[in-house]
Amino acid sequence: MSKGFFSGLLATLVGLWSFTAISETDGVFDEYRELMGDDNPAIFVIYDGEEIWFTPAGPKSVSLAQCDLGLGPGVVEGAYAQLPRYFSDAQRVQDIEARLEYCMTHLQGRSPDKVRANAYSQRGELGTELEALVAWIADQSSGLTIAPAQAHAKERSAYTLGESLFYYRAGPHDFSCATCHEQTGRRIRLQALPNLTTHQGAAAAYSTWPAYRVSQGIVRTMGWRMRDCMRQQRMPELIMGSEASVALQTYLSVNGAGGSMAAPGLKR
Amino acid sequence: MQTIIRICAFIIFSSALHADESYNVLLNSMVDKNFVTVERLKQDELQAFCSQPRSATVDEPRAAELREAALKGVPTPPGENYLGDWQRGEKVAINGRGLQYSDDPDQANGGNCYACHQLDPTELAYGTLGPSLSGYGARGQNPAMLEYTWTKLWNTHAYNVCSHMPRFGAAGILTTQQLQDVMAFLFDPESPVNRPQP
Amino acid sequence: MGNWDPLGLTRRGFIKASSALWVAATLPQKIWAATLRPAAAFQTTTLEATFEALGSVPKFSDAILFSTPDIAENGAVVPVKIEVDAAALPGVSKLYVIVEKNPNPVAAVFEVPPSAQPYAETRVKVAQTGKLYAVAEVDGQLFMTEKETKVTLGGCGG
Amino acid sequence: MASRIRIRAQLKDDYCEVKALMRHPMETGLRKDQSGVAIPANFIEDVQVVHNDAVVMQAYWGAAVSANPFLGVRFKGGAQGDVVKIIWRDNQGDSGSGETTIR
Repeated sequence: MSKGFFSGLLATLVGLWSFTAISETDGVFDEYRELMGDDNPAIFVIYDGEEIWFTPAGPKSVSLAQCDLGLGPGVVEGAYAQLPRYFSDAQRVQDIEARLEYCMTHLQGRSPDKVRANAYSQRGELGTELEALVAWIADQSSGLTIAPAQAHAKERSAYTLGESLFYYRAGPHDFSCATCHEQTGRRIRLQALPNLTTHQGAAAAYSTWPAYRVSQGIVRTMGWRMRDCMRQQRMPELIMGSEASVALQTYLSVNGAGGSMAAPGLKR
Repeated sequence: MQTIIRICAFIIFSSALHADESYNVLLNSMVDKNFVTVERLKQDELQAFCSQPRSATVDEPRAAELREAALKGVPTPPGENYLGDWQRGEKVAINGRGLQYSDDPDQANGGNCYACHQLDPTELAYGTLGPSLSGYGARGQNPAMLEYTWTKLWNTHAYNVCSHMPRFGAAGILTTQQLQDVMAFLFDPESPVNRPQP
Repeated sequence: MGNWDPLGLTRRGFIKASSALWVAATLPQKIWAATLRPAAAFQTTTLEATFEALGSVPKFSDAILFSTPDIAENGAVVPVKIEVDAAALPGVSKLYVIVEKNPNPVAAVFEVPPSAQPYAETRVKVAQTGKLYAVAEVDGQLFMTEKETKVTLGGCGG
Repeated sequence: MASRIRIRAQLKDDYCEVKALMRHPMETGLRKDQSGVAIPANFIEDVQVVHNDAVVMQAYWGAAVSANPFLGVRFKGGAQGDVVKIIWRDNQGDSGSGETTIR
């Protein structure tokens, strides 16, 4: 291509593609949401979750009732709002999924591979044990303040790592989380995109996961949301409870700290 | 002077370390799925350079190098023929499939233009991550405009080094033919992009 | 959006507070009325055939208020609400929800006994952008209101 | 399994408003699972809303009603404390029911 010839025009032309912000994004679906009302089928899943928590399972045939979610063995109320956090028994920072996997493998004696393989509903499935447990545990923090622990050095480094992963561009499309979630008032097609680098955006997003997805008819977890964002970024499959998944959730929960939990939410 | 060099070296070294750490964590946190492998986690120079917040200060000389390199890699379309078939281009613009592990690798990739841009003004479901391109053809259909737009689609970083738009040509997301068709969708007076606003 | 407690009971402990309102699915079975499911109407595949199965092409009536969103965020769940102005159109015995472009247009039929109001609300799947019809039956005569709902594509590739 | 229906009945000006959520996949029969096998049609066909042993709404549904279906109806003559019952039956012969009192 003959580079020099048009170079004088380039500066002007670059301006043509420059940005004119459009921010009428909210409101497009107001009517839809109003007609949808507040009825959230997640309630059925919450009940399942409570039942599963107290039901003996695994080779050791014990329930999860002694599982420590961070506030002491068996304390569920308020636990979700303080995750992810460092657990000294596991010697790492864990989100709810990593923690449940830990309890299922250590208390109940189950295989970690199987726990992970059956974590999220696949097409045609109507919910998994893990999804139900997370829905119930999150509901037990409803109305409470998002307050992830940041006292331990590993909790703070999980945040820093999460932040750098948030901006990590890779893959055929050069996408990162920031591609869609670093600006305020933007949308993709018609879906409003939260700015996850701000307190307001992160709190709004973090507080409403897990969520009942009306398009799928099931409750999805925040960990699943991380995996699905990676899929949409054209990345490989994110492992449930992995260091990257936990770090990204730490980044979001710390950015959203002070917000009020309202999960399970209701989403498209 | 030597101290300054050391500090610079340290900054460069530590940021490289930082990127390495992210890469290693991602490598340990992800698995291959269908046709998508962890190879994709490796960053090229441009991706590594652009993995920081918008607000971060840009190393301008390095940015200029990367822009130059991007521009050099942009080929002229066969026979300098920039414009294909706008109707096929419209389908490419609408189609959002391609390269996700849930997609069928045997199907042609889409451009997913509507995810970020307004094009046909009668289509309501358009995103706003990028500017509106409705009426793009009215900006003129001269050689400079054609070359500029072609370059933008092929490798946007030739102009805006850390733009969030994919490198549709350079990264092999769309074929040359698909890009020519998208060009026609943008420029053709008959294309709905250039229809008068309703 | 996140606050979805319909009874105003929750906060945490939704379960404790509301369990009294729950009943296990073990109640005495069925009080099925003498009516039959209009099976044929559920099997038609075009709008014309559907109206034929119902008996006639309904007349437009302003007495039927039909709420559906102009744009649906998701075709899998489109809220619909039918409310008939009983003063303007008395004696409604049936309500139909019809989705023009679905594989089988009839989505739901509501039989309205005299004790009920001519009112029904549900959520339906809408395969693609097109018209939705609310049909009311009065003494074998059909009346309708139509509304277009646009089903949009998702953001990240459909 | 925990209850598969959630009902609330509230007295308004001159009618009682009933809203219910049912737990049901409402499969159309057109979808395929992960391994490409068709998922059989499975949807609620009949729903009855019963007040004091009288049917106040009889609904017939097709597979186009959304998963975990929602039903809203209004009837006359209800009083606080009355029992409202909902019974459903699906195309595979499964059924469910639940009840609540009018508030």
